[in-house]
Amino acid sequence: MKDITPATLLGLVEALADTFEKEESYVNELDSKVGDGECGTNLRKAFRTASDRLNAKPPGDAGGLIEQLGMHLITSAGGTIGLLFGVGIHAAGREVAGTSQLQAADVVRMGDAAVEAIKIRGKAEVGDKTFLDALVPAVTAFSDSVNNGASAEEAFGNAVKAARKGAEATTGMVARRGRASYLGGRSLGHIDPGARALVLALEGVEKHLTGT
Amino acid sequence: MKDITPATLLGLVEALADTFEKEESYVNELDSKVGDGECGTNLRKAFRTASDRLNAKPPGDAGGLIEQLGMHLITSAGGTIGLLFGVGIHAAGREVAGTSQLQAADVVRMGDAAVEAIKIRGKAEVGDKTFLDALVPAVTAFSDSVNNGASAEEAFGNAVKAARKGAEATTGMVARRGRASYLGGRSLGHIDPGARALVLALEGVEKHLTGT
Amino acid sequence: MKKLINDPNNVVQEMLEGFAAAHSGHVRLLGDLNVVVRRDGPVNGKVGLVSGGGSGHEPAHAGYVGAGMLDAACAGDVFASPSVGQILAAIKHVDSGSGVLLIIKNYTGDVLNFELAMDLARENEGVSVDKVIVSDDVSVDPSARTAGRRGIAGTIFIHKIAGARAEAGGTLHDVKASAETALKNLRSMGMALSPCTVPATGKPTFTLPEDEMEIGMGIHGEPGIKRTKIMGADQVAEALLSNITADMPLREGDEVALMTNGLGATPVMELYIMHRAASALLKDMGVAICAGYVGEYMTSLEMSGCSLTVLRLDDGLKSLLFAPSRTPAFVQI
Amino acid sequence: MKKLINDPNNVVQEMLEGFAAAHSGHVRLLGDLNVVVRRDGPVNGKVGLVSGGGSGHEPAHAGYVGAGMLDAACAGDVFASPSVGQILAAIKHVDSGSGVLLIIKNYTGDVLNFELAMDLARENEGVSVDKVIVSDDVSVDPSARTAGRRGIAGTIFIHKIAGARAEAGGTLHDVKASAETALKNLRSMGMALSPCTVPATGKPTFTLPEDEMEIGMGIHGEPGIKRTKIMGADQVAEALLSNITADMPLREGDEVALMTNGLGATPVMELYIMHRAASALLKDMGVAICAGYVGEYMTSLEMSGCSLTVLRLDDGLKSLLFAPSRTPAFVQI
Ligand SMILES: Nc1ncnc2c1ncn2[C@@H]1O[C@H](COP(=O)(O)OP(=O)(O)O)[C@@H](O)[C@H]1O
Ligand SMILES: Nc1ncnc2c1ncn2[C@@H]1O[C@H](COP(=O)(O)OP(=O)(O)O)[C@@H](O)[C@H]1O
Ligand SMILES: [Mg+2]
Ligand SMILES: [Mg+2]
Ligand SMILES: [Mg+2]
Ligand SMILES: [Mg+2]
Repeated sequence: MKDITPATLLGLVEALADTFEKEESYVNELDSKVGDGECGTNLRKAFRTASDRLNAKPPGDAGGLIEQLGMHLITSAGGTIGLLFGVGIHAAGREVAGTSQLQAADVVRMGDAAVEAIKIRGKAEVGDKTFLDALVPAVTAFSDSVNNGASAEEAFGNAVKAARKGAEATTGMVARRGRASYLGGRSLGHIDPGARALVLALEGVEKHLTGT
Repeated sequence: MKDITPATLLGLVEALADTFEKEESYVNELDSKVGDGECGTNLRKAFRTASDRLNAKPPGDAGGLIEQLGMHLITSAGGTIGLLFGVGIHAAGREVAGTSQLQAADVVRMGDAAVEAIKIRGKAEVGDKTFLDALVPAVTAFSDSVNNGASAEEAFGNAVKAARKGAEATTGMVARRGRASYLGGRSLGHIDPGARALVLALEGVEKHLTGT
Repeated sequence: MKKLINDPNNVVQEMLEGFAAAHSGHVRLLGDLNVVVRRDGPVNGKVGLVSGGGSGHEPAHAGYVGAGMLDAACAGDVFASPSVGQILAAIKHVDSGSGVLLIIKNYTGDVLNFELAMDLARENEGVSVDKVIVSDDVSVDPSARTAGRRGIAGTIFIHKIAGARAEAGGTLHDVKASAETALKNLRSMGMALSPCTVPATGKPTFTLPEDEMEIGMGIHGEPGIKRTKIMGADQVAEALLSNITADMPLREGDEVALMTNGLGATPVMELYIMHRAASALLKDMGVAICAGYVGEYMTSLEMSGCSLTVLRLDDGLKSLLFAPSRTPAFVQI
Repeated sequence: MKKLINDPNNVVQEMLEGFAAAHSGHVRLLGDLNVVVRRDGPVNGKVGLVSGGGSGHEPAHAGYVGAGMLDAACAGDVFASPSVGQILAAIKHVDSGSGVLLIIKNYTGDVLNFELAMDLARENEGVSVDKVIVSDDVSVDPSARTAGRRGIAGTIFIHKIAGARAEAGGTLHDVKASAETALKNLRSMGMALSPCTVPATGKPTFTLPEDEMEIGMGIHGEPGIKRTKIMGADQVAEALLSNITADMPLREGDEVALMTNGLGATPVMELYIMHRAASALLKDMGVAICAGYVGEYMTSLEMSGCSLTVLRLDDGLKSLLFAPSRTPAFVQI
């Protein structure tokens, strides 16, 4: 795994903006099944704006940069998904504020902080058919892997796998939060777009930080 | 030809209302080619209302009844065609006010009076593609026939034929009055709905008064 | 035909009942005549203003009945002129001795019915009645080859100008003179993206291919001056305004009121985008926009499209335009 | 997709520019933030009122900025909540020291963005901010199984009630209390005949067969409670009102305000026919309608359909509802 330096992170954010540009219509398509069909657009705009703002005035430490990225997403995204990704990223960054060399243990704490912040803001729980259903298993898989002595790279690989599985599982859930909840039982059979988008983001992170 | 008594006339007006009920959608269809597609509806409503009002309080003499019919059409029709038919009928009736036994010579004067009144109100001339292009030849044919010694019945038959020919000829005209005039040259090739409606009315009169 | 109606034959009457229920503070119905009058009318000593026309153009004209605008609005069937009987009743009702001005949109049926009612009111009732005819639609050739230019959304400015003059105590002659000054300075032009359907017939008034629009379309779907591929809002505004200013040249320093009117189904958002474009074009010409009006003032059922109206102002017109009014569809303080 | 627009990505900004041009007497834009504020604001000593939401609901919310209603409206992308940054800027702008109330429609995105802005304004700017969340749409199950009832056209009544209380000098606590009293007495329900198309996607938000309507449809095309064959206006009114009164029983002698709101493409004529039907049903129950509002207050681009809103009134709410207001889309004398 690469060192998580501010420069790496800046590149990562740009890569994520590119990912959501490429996947915009795919994620929109998923959102149109259970929501209003613009989840992909929301993410593309959110990450592009955040990337531009970060590059304009990048903080010097990794923690601060992550926190700042979260705040840019929070303040500029609008909509739901960009803001909630921002809330998680902001909390994660704050958890490691001042740290410039992130260790696997830091990342475990970051994941936990993100999940907690997202739950507080969005009032969703696991099982409500949101991106938490991909994020929570990913965070758990990462920390379990680390606790079992895996390398950061292996652990992250397991996290991505867990996120994929969690996202797939949302297909069998009835939405209880967000726009999809108005559908009631009719949300069954469709994957949650936010969960799928989180998988895309984690895959982007994995690719960028490990080169796979 | 039947005697033109008030009773005959009341029956005639009802018969015309029936005619326009039967022909409503046909005339609407013609109007939809060059106008707003409700000329038939206008006529059906106008004659039905006028017939009801006349029956409620019928004047005692033929002239007065015709004048009254005209006034009912004028005041209650709305739109263009019902009002202008009313203007003509009203002027025709006024021409023979007080007369209870109409002669062929009376009918000649009635026709002239109607044409004049309609031209004054509507500011249209022969050739403008309106029902005047059927009415004017009809009035001329009637008076020519009478002058040539024809019976009232024959003369009216000739009038109807002339009206038919005149109406057909509107197909080759460019409208210069009424809604159709906005079409400019695109009104060419379509018969004028008002002219066709006048033919239907005259045919109704012929059938009712001569039994053919 | 997807419509929120009951019996297609009752739409006008039911609409007016709903209107009277909603605006009972301002207006009431005159019997069952489909005539809407000011609740507090006839106003003693004031010149009475009567307008009306076919229905389907709501809020025109009933929405402009009230203090500072009309005294009565006569509603015909959908897209058909009201009858002489309705107009005559309105004239008789609103006359308080100072005379009555009729504001007529220039369509053959409307002109015939209003003029006949005027003549009957003069002859049989001794009411002093006059008229103005609104023909603001520059998309019609005004020569003798047509029935003349149509009256469209600019009519609302005539209601406002004449209404303010009447409210201020103007005589019939004064009120007509103000209306005529406004008419000379009034031009409009519309366009359509898609047609409307008259409830009673159930058929669209015209058809337009999915990728075309019609420039100059009338408010009953009368033909315009050209069909084109769909253009951007800026280009549409340019097409409409250039026809308006070709007919009424505007000079740097001129002051105008600008109305962007929706035809029924056009999103409010799009009206503002059109208004932006038209405003920018006028500003580029050095023309000052003293008042902007954006919304549905003169509709065509659910037609989609819009019209632009320019009223060139002098000081007199300006003070009449800005005078207060209090009607269901036009409240100004 | 037939639309009067230029670049689909610029619709919100261009719309707001047109809006500011048309209503420059009332409002202005806050930089390039897509935030509309009172021209004469911030008003010294007055509690500031901030609302907003996705665009495409025009005239909501910018049309309600002005004396007696809102101080600022934040416009998000079409059907997407405005951002925290926009809301925060609006809060900071309108605060004159007496605090700020946020009026939020209950959608996940809107609530998240407004609440986050509220927290940041409190923590970082020391502004005293509070909020009310409007959830008037009775077609949503309000249990924990959903994101809760949606905020729809009833929101305009909250703007009016809170705005009047603020204008009258109420404290932040007073203004919130009045808004909450109104919220308790507020219910709405909508229906759709045909969908709208978000400019950026170019696709209809839903599809409905030519002979069907959806009862309970939300203002972004969210699913309602049932699809049925097209019904007459009287039956539609009955379907909507019966759901409203099932949730908020009305008694003989109750007084209400009734709003019949068009979703964008519904002819004004049809709105009045619906209003007639709803008025008649309320009168049959012995309920007095003190105020009727008919028109486009909270649209969904060119969706066709309508919503009914009932606000049950007590004397306090009545005087706040009837207080004067002067905004682009809501003028009352
Ligand atoms: N309360 C919530 N908590 C966490 N995630 C949520 C919540 N509500 C919605 N989401 C996520 O947001 C995604 C939709 O994002 P977006 O399209 O921006 O929302 P919207 O368009 O409804 O505002 C959903 O797929 C879901 O994963
Ligand atoms: N100025 C006119 N003078 C005489 N007849 C006219 C005139 N204008 C129109 N018409 C007749 O009226 C007919 C249309 O009637 P109608 O459908 O009631 O008119 P509209 O719907 O345009 O008001 C035309 O076919 C024509 O015969
Ligand atoms: Mg979405
Ligand atoms: Mg016609
Ligand atoms: Mg007609
Ligand atoms: Mg959204």
